[in-house]
Amino acid sequence: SSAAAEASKVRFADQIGLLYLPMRVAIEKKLVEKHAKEAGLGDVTVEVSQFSGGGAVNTAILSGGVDFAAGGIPPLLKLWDRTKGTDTEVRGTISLTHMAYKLFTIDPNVKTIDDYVGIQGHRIALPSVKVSTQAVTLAMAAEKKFGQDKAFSLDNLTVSMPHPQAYAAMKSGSQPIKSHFATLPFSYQLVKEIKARQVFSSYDVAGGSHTGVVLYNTKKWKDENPKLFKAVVDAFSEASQWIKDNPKEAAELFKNSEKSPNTAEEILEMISDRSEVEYRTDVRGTLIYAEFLHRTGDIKNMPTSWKDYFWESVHQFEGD
Amino acid sequence: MSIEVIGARTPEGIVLRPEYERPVETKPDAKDVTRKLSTWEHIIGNEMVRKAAVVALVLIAWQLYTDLADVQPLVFPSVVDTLKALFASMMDGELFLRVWGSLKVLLAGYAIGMGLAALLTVFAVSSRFGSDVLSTLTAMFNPLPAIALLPLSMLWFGLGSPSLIFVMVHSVLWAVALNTHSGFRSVSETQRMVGRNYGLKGVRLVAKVLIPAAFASILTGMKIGWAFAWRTLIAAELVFGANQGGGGLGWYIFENSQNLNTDRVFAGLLTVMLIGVLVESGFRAIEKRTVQRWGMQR
Amino acid sequence: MSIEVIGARTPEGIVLRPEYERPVETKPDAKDVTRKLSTWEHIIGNEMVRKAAVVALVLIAWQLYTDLADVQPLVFPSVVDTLKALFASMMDGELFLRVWGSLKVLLAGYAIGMGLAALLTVFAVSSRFGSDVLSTLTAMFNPLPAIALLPLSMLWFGLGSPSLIFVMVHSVLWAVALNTHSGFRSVSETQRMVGRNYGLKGVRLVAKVLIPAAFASILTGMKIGWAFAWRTLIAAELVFGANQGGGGLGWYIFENSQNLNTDRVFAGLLTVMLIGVLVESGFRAIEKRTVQRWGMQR
Amino acid sequence: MLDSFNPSYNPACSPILRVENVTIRYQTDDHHVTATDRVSFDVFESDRFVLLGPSGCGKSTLLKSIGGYIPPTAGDVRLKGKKVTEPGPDRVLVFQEFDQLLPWKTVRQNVIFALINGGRCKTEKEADSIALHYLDKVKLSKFKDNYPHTLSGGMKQRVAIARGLAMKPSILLMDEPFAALDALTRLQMQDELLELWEETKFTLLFVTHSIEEAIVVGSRILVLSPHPGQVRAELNSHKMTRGEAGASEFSALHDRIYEMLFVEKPTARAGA
Amino acid sequence: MLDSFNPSYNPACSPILRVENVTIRYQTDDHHVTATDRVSFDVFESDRFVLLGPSGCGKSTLLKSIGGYIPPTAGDVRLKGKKVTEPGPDRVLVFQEFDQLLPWKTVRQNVIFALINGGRCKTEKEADSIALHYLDKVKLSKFKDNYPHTLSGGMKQRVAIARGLAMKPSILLMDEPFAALDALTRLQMQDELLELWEETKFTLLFVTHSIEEAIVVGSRILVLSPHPGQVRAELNSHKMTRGEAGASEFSALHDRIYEMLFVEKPTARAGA
Ligand SMILES: Nc1ncnc2c1ncn2[C@@H]1O[C@H](COP(=O)(O)OP(=O)(O)OP(=O)(O)O)[C@@H](O)[C@H]1O
Ligand SMILES: Nc1ncnc2c1ncn2[C@@H]1O[C@H](COP(=O)(O)OP(=O)(O)OP(=O)(O)O)[C@@H](O)[C@H]1O
Ligand SMILES: [Mg+2]
Ligand SMILES: [Mg+2]
Repeated sequence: SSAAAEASKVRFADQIGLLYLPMRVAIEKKLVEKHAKEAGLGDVTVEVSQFSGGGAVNTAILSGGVDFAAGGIPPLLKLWDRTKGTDTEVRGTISLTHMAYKLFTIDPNVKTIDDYVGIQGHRIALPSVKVSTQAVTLAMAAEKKFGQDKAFSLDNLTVSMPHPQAYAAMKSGSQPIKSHFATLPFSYQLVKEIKARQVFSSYDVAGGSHTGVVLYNTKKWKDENPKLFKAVVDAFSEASQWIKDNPKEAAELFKNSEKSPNTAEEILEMISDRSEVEYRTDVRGTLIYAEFLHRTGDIKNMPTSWKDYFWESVHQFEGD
Repeated sequence: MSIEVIGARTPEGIVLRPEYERPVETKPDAKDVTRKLSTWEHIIGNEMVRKAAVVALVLIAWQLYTDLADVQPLVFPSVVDTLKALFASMMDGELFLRVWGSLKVLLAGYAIGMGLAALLTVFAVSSRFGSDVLSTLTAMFNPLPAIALLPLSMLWFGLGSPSLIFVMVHSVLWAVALNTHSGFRSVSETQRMVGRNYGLKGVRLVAKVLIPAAFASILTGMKIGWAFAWRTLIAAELVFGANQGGGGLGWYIFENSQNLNTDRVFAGLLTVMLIGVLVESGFRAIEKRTVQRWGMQR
Repeated sequence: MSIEVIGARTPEGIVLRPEYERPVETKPDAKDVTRKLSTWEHIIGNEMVRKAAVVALVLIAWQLYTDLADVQPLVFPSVVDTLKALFASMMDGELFLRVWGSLKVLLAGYAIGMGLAALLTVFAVSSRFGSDVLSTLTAMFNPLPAIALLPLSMLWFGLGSPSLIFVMVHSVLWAVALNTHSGFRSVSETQRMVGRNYGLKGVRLVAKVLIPAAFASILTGMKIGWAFAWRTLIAAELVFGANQGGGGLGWYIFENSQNLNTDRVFAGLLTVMLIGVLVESGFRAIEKRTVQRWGMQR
Repeated sequence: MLDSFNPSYNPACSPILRVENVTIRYQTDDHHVTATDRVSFDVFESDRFVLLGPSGCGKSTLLKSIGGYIPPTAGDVRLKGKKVTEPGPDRVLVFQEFDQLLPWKTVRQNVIFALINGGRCKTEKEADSIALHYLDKVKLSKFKDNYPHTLSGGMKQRVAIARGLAMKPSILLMDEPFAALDALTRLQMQDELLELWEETKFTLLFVTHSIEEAIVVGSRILVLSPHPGQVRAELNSHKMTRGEAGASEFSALHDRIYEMLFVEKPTARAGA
Repeated sequence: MLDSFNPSYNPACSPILRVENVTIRYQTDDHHVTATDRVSFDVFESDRFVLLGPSGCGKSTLLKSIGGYIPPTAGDVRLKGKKVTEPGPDRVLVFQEFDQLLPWKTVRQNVIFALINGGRCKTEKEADSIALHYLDKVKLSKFKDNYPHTLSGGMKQRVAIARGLAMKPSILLMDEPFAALDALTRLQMQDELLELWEETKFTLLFVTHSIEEAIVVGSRILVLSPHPGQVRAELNSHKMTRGEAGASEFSALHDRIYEMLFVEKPTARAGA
């Protein structure tokens, strides 16, 4: 009877790109359906909506348009901060991806972050200035390097630009875009196609690999669908494990599910590069983002541990 | 009549000439007076050729620009590349699917928007307060970007087409209502009086007198509404993305831009432009049969 | 005249009445015939009150909705919360800065768009081909979303305001041009002939006859253009983000929406709406002084 | 039906239309213009009542007020005892303006439009045959499928006349309908009008600026003074026909009106 | 200046305006309508040339063609020997339509607009005083600051007349300018026109549908046949004035024209 009380449908918000590979795997291999069935929930349907960016995803989850969404750490922290204590409180469901945000440049004069100080005719492209995870990462790097009052000193070099457009601008070289804060597949392309050099990576700032993409959902949904919730968690853990075990098949699955310009071999190469991406369910290196956002006033609640903004059900996974 | 010197001027300065009178010549019969136009004259009125020339000119200018300025094809592909991508996308049937996906939603949004605009303007012409309501609501809501409405739209209509239709109605409604209302207000007072003389009031007056009399303005509103429906749909699809593997032309454009298929992005945009030209021909045909035929517009 | 029975009907059926003649009474002097309106009559013509009522109604409906439907404030805050955020943002001066940042760009884009629309329509009225060029270009480019133009805009105009202005010109230009052109084509043939009779041609004919004669349509185009300039600016600022710490209202809305300060997002939107109402009053004042005064619109 | 609301109205001996002390002022953005000043007159059933007065004296304004378009600033317009508040097909107006035809309808459709919407005809077919009949009367059968913008000024007015006549209203209000017509067409139209009147004895309210026309067409003539229009006189002319145009009675009346209108007598100024 | 291009034009003995075999057809969406059929006439300097013909015979069309608005389908319109190809302030037109005033200009501004743009006045001030002068002549000084939509039909036409007269063009083309005027105003306007003509002896081309007016105003009358307009006759009337309206010569001419226009003679049908 408890099965009848739970939802018969799970709705996911998906986005384009390699970072969301676990979700793609869970969906294509029908892992959620499988685990729901195993949990005795009968046939559940999975509905996937594709979104172009984080803003729409947040709206979708808050307005109840989707049940699970995947996104970066700063958006999760903000959602958690604003909804804390309410019945739509949002917390992380499970970590999907560890990934690096890397700053690349084609400017021969730029070797380290110090070289940006006072630079002319040189702009850093990132998805959106000030509010994107890349912008936060840059500020954290600047803070670490130049001190707390200089955290945003590089902001005036940044411009908002979608990844593909920034990549095209770097490639053409005719625009002032000389640096690009990229993730896969653009970081791979930047190195391979135009020999851009890495200035630093978010792993340098965090002091090791950190969680980049997490799945999150609301308290309400979790409380109403406890078994289904567990089935989703299990499905995504299995997806992570499967990618780890079958990287080649995972690359092919991705290639078939999206019109990627890269071959399956290239994709395999990308997801095998541990300095770029790892599909892991442990939560690492997220608290420094929380500390930074709290310091700058973007979130009001300071979590004491990552467990504050992840559901108890994933606390069994490692984290720090 | 007294005899005077023909050709000379009278004291008042008028040149004198003889009078004459003549019979009316062979009365041209009805057929001659109202002769049918020749086929050639019919053809010359056709403007398809001239419009095709404009489209061709735009394409040539584009090709020349990309050739000469040597821009990065990733930023701005040439016409040739774009056309190739267009054919490829047409061949594998994807483009048609996408266009159809968008058109369905578009037509629904457009139709509903027009309907609401009609309601609102009928309300607006019926009283001074109605007119104030229309102008104030338009002033308030028209400047709001669709993106700002998306959250509400998702809240009320969920993630599917209804949400898209909602934001599209928003972009069609105000433009059409503004033009229609302004057209109504410009209708000649005499024609309005004629309509009322024959017992027309309210909705019937609007339907039988105001709408045809303001048809030129309404058509303009419809053209603008159509264009803005496209704009909004594409922009909204970019944000909303696709549902269950569906998705229209906007998503096609976004997906391809993410995957660095700039030629396909431009193929998508070119499709929008060509559909625009097609629809414009439709509007033009309506114009010719209505306002132009009625002598209300050149 | 023969004597007949007064009040009876003549054989043809006409009721007979006596004739009478009377002097014209005290000729009302000029002052009486053309008496000034009283202050009260002037005030009653003022519609500010009615419009304020419409705005108030909208706000009340909004508040009631959020109260009764109990929506998540993070998705749709109440009026009260929104107004609080509005005051807060006004107090710390940020909102004014943002509005000013947007307005600067907006006015530039609007002005340039209007200018280009003027050029294009002058070209369009001067020949049949010109008219085809305008309608075809409009049909092609008007449906393109600003977002699709941004990459090209950045390529051509760099990363600053000029790029923003470019996409705004795009959204103003076509709407204004369409309305203006349609207005020009609807100008009474007689008035056009009168203008040409007094030696006006080309640009002078446009400026001195066509523009005033089509002013109602032009105003409508300007209203729509204005609204769409806002829409585009806000949408484009979302993409462009803030430049050099500046950034306008669009950025204010985007930043706050990314940071989930929904009340501030709505405060931003409310600001746009209120500016819309203000500008509409401006347009209305122009309308009253022009088309309405001239009897060309009710 | 209407009478039940107005027990004072008795169709046998009351005027069908009563204009009582009507003053009409136009309000422009900063001042008033008085168009008619305390005008009173009664029109009885079957009258051919003519409003005659100089340009700008408020004839069109009065007609529009009777038509129900302009509420009088002071005074009353009563039709069959009931105050006129809105237009209706019982009082068909032929306007002075050339743009009174609906440009999106052909000549024939313009007449049909009136017949159907004005409630005179139920079916399109019936309306069509009536329309053709009246278009023939105004000599425009050949142009029946033309759109109004392809007609000359006089032709447009003739269509409007055909439309008005076709409606057979209980009161027909005509505002200088023949002004744009040449001498012969004008005579023909006058004759048509009088012939139709003979047939159905409808009530006609006719504005003209031609004294001859007033005498020929009218049975009673209201003479208005120049701007702002006041009543100068009401005269009978039911016995004059065009045949007598040369006759002494006819020309006596003509001269009397002419003098009244255009030669300002000391009495007229006495009040000033 | 123009003469240099046309050695054949000699102002002393050549007509200022020569209309030669002009046929004008209107093209509507699916057929042609012939408005005038092989019309020829010459207008000499200082002529008061009247076009007279029934409604729809193409008078307005001819005038617009001379004005440079409608190119003839066949034949030529030559002004001072030069083919007319476009409108210009040397030929000022007073149209038949009531909407010929620019609605966004007051009565006074409408006249000033013509004076300044037509090149008759350089300064606003000069134009203003001329405008007031002519508005006074048409008895509209009181309404000089009114917008056209607040005028009666006849008042609008009077403003147009004032505007045309004020321009003092070398040729004035008037299309039924007095049709909307009452008897007295009409006489006054005719007198004003003739007086002005006495002063400057401009060339006048005048369309009317009134035979009396044609005889009084015109020095030469072109009589046109019904639709499509052909020339029936050209007659002299330079010696008739209104004073003689009753005289036998005047009425003989009147009757002759009347007959010509409206009583179809066998000869007229001979060609058919
Ligand atoms: N819409 C209006 N607004 C203001 N004043 C007006 C308006 N219409 C007419 N008038 C004024 O009212 C007066 C009477 O106008 P009306 O049109 O009734 O005259 P009329 O007797 O029909 O003249 P005509 O014989 O020239 O047509 C005129 O002085 C005119 O200026
Ligand atoms: N724009 C047009 N398109 C088609 N036919 C037209 C157009 N204008 C006029 N006609 C036709 O040309 C003929 C002559 O018209 P025109 O206006 O010249 O007559 P008119 O002599 O001025 O008559 P009126 O005395 O009634 O003003 C008419 O048969 C009319 O139907
Ligand atoms: Mg009148
Ligand atoms: Mg004419």
